[in-house]
Amino acid sequence: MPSPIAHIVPFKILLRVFFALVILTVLTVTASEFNFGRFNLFIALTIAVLKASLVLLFFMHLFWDKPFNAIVFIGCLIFVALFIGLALLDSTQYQNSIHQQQAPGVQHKPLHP
Amino acid sequence: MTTANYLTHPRGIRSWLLTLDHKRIGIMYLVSTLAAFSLGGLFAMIVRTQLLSPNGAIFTVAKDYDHYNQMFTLHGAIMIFLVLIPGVPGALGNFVLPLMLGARDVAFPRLNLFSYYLYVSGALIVILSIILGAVDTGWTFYTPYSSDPDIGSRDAVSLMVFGIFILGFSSILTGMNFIVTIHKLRPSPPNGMTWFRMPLFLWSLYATAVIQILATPILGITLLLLIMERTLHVGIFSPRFGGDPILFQHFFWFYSHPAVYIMILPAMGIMSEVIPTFSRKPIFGYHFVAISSLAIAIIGFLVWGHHMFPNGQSTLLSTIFSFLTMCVAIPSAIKVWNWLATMYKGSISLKTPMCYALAFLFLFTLGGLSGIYLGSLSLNVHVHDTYFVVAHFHFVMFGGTLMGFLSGLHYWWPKMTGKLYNENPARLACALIFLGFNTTFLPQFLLGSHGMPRRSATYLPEFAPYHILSSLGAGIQLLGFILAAAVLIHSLFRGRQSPPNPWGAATLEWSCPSPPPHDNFSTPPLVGDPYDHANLVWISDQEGYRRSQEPEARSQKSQT
Amino acid sequence: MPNPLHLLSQQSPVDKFFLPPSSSNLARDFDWGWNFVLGSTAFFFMIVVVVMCIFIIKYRRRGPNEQTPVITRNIPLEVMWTGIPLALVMAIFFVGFKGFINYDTPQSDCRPVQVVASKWTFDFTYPNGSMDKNLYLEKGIPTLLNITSSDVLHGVYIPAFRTQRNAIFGRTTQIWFIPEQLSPPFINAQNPGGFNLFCTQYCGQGHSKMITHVYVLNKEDYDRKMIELANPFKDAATGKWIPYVKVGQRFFNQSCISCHNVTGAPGSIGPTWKGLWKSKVTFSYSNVLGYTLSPSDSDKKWEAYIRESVLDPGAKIVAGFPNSMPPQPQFSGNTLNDEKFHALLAYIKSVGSLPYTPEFTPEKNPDLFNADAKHPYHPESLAAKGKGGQGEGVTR
Amino acid sequence: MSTTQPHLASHFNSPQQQFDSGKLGIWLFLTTEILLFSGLFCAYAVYRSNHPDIFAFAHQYLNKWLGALNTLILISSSFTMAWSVRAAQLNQKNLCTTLLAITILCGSAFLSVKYIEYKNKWQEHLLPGPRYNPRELPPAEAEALDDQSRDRKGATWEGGAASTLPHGRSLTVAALIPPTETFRAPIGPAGLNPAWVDNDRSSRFSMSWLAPTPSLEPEPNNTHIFFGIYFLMTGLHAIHVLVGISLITWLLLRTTRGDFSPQYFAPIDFTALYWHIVDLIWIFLFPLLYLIGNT
Repeated sequence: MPSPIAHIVPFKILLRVFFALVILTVLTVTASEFNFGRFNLFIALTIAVLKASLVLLFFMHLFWDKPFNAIVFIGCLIFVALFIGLALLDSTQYQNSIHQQQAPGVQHKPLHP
Repeated sequence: MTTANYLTHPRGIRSWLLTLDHKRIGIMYLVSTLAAFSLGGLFAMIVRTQLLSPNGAIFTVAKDYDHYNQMFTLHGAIMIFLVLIPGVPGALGNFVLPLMLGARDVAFPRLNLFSYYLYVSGALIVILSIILGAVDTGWTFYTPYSSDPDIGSRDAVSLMVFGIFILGFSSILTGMNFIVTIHKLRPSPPNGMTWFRMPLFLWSLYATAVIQILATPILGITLLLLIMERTLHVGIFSPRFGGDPILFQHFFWFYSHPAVYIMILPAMGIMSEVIPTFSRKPIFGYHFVAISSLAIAIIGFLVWGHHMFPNGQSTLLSTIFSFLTMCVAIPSAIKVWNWLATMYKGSISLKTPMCYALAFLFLFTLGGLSGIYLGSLSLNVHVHDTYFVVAHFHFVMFGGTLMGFLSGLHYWWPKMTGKLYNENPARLACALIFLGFNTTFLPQFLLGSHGMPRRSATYLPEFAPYHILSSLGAGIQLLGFILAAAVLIHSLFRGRQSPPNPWGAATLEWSCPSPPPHDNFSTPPLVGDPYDHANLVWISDQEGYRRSQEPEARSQKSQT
Repeated sequence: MPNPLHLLSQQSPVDKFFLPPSSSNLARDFDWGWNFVLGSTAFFFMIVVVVMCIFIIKYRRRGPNEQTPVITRNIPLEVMWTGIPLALVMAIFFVGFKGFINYDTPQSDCRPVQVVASKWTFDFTYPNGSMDKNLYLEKGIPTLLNITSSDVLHGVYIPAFRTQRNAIFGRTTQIWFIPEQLSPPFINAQNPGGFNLFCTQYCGQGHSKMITHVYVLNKEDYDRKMIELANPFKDAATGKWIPYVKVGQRFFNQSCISCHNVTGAPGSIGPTWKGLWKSKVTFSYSNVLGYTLSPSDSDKKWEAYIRESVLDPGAKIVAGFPNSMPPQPQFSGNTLNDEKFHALLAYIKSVGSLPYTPEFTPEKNPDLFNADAKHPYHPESLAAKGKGGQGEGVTR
Repeated sequence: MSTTQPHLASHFNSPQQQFDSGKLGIWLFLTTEILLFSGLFCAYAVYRSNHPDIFAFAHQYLNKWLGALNTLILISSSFTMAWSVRAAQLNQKNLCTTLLAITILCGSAFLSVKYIEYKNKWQEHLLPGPRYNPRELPPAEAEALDDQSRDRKGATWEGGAASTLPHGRSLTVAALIPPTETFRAPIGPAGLNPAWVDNDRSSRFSMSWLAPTPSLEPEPNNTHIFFGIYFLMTGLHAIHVLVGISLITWLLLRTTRGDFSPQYFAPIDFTALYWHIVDLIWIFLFPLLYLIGNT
């Protein structure tokens, strides 16, 4: 068998990562039952980031791959964060000058006013 | 007797339309972008003739101002999306990149052909949308004018936006192709080409590809959301359905400012090739020029807010973007200084590519410096959305990218077609274009600072003299372009046969025969220092240069 | 004590060449910043051009094989031409930032004027509630413009004050300034005087015609103008009452002229008013099914049609014209506005060459013409008298 | 094609260089996919941070359990896909084909669950823009449709109702778009909450134990924005799942034809990477849209 072109992921790792993902999903759903106030979003996002990094590192074998592929992906995340961050920062800054009204194009009887 | 080269080797239309050869795809891109350029130029001439008189020379009645609005919108959209963005990377980049790398082809030839056909289908959809009711929203498609058919534009906006959506994919795939080619197909040791022995045109194409990969998807999602907004009133961008038009401007400019760096970086790369060759001197500060290409690409993503200072952006963000805009001016300044230093103590021959390069230096410096007015906050408030902005971006896009494109076209024309054009009429054309350009756009700086808003079909009588001068300049430019085209076409039929290396350049593409064979290099070329002109000897009977002694295979005499 | 640096920015010949007259507090700081940036950029541009020309002439190629020295790197030179431009642009950033903070933070004691930009006209509402298409300011009094739009994006740009802001639907943006120079006076329709106020954000067909005028008046003229705006029927200077047709014509010249015309020439955005009264009109759309209007219809029906077309233009659209007229709220709401509508109606009738005699004239019943009196035929007064009905319109 | 190594393109020197180039190419493509979705995440972030009440109110119409089921489906399909890449590398052809088939099944299951949710949203008129018109919750208060359906039914002219400006000056803008189809009288509750369903409505599919608890606090302005973002995000994601399924069926055909070998398995590996990114985006979509709960 000539030397493999790419690394072959051992089956045990695949299985363990799958179970980890299932457990994390169950965890995040139960976590959303309780009311932690502002932390709900924080918990949900950290669990999602954990699951995402599991999928990235093992299912997409970034762990054993050439490091440049990982640099490409992280660079992309940096620019996503830059875009969302600055657009969000600006929109929160000028919210007070927006007339908080029901959009004139969408009129319907508001539920139990 | 022409040996089997890429132009003649496989005969017939099918061999051209289904070719995987990067050189043929480059030629097809060249023809399509020049056709789109003439269409865009036609709209420009209509705009300039309309502005000859204060109440409009063509559309004099209020009902017809719509047609003027369509003209400047189509001029903007076609020039930017069909000519400037795919132009240099598509036409010259595709042709020259593998040759400069010493590779046989780009990494994914089929993907290269597919992105060309994406470009053609996108262009056809854009032209179809012109026929079905040309768009009159401006090339920026600001909502709610573009997203509410009842209070805004009733024309085929969705179709035009879908066409540009497809063009975006062509741009992404070209960028991906270039990045993978530069990373994986460089000649490996023993006569390897390390990153800092690569010609600077490849550095700038690499930086452009990075921007294309990271910015164009945002244009994709913005246009998709605009179509959704226009058809289903989803309510993200249109304020009458609860949306926020400033959010659209953030989405749009996050792509469109890096897009202006997609346009200028390849032209800067061509300058870094042309100026050393025609000064017979290695480029000054190679590392600084190479790194500043990447610096422009990265910082280019941080400055998009300077398009929105008085548009309702918050004070905090305007300050942040103004500060970052000032930082993005520095790498361009470094490049200009380094090109000037390259010419110091050189042996400068004013062949046509060098004439266009010097025109580029003059116009791009003026354009860049006028950008500083627009970058500083309180000055921007007075000249925002006036003709000052129109003059600024024409100086940088036309004076920068187009002058670079023409310089590159004349520089690689002998390599592409194997024919030499005659110099004097070509230089006259360059002078005409340069003179016409200055007469057109210098008065517009004054129009803008005196407060004339852009995109208006009519104007107050006090602005009339500037506009007449400007329209006159447009006529001179038209003559210049016709003459330049005539010279190049004439050389196709009756030009002299070109030697492999007519200009005495040291990069790899000049070591293969002039119209290169199908597989570029019969034997893998020896990679030397890309700017070492010393051992190139002029052979008068061939009218070309030849290496006096081969570069040592992979000597450590790297860039001192 | 004026900032000494501002002495630089008296309108020197260079300023006159580059900039419009500077007549607000913002303009003074702006001019100083503009001259500073103009000087520094021109200096650097000269360096590049002169150096380039010297090199071209001095080092022109003598022969094809001419050898040149191998100079490829000089770190101190690179640092120098990175540092100096960086310092310069940072200084320019600070100049811009200082002016922007002043532009962006209004003074507390500003006189608010509400600006509503709609497709192709501006409506300025003054503190005394009256509304006009031109902006009247008092010299030396800080004024705050609260800008909003009623449809697409517009821009409010006054070059003479060096200030600009976009108008966005559903949002109020602000600009403020202190006018410091009297504006050229109004002469006639051809040269209206005043400073120009442009719309800079592209807003469709009439974008290039969306220009109005800013008049900076001294205290007496300003107060007289405010009274006149409050009651357009009385000539503030002579105190005499102005005939209806003249008042109607002034309303037409202010805003309706940007889309309609009275000469009957083709090609205007809206239908022409020449011979409109009691003419043959066909509709491409009407909110009442089967609605027709013919010359034989009664005055009452015609007036109801014109009143509805002014207050809610989208209700009935004349064939061949777009539905792009914004509503004109200044012709409804109280007696004075109703009477303004009748003045406009009188002008429309007079354009149709029909003699017109108003039922209520300011001389006969002056109390009717102060801003808050209720019109006898106004729906509320009719309802109060128990007549009810949708205010079928007023027999004239 | 050089005869010595099958599937080696002419301009590459070795299969390793070809595979590495392909891998870098697919990673760059995945970057563009992430950036494409980042536009939608940015819209989500902007509207949630500025109008948190809309998201708190509108999450009642989303069924958390169906979302969780979908997440599990996609995770398992991601697992079988990764496993099929391993099988291809070890030349286990039958295992690879079965795993690809399972992945396609999971993808289709995901799409059918999405279909159920969309059908319910369509019936309840929880749609983006002017078609958004949810019904009164408790049946007792459901009153007859007021004279909302103007006589301009089907009119193409559109405008907006009075928008109050800060200075109290009301500016009448032409009337609103009437929704294209008229409504039947609002009876029965919104959302999947059969507890209030009166018996004559024939809802063939009722999961009473799955329903979220409806919120009764007053509806904030512009709740249709939530459904605009919801349909855009899940719609674009569903399109990507559809593309993924068709790619994997194409792979299935090629594996049955025996194209792949340990030396040449790039198409499976790259399609697997694409499928993982689609799963990755859903991993972020699920908590952001379904688990808003009580922030």
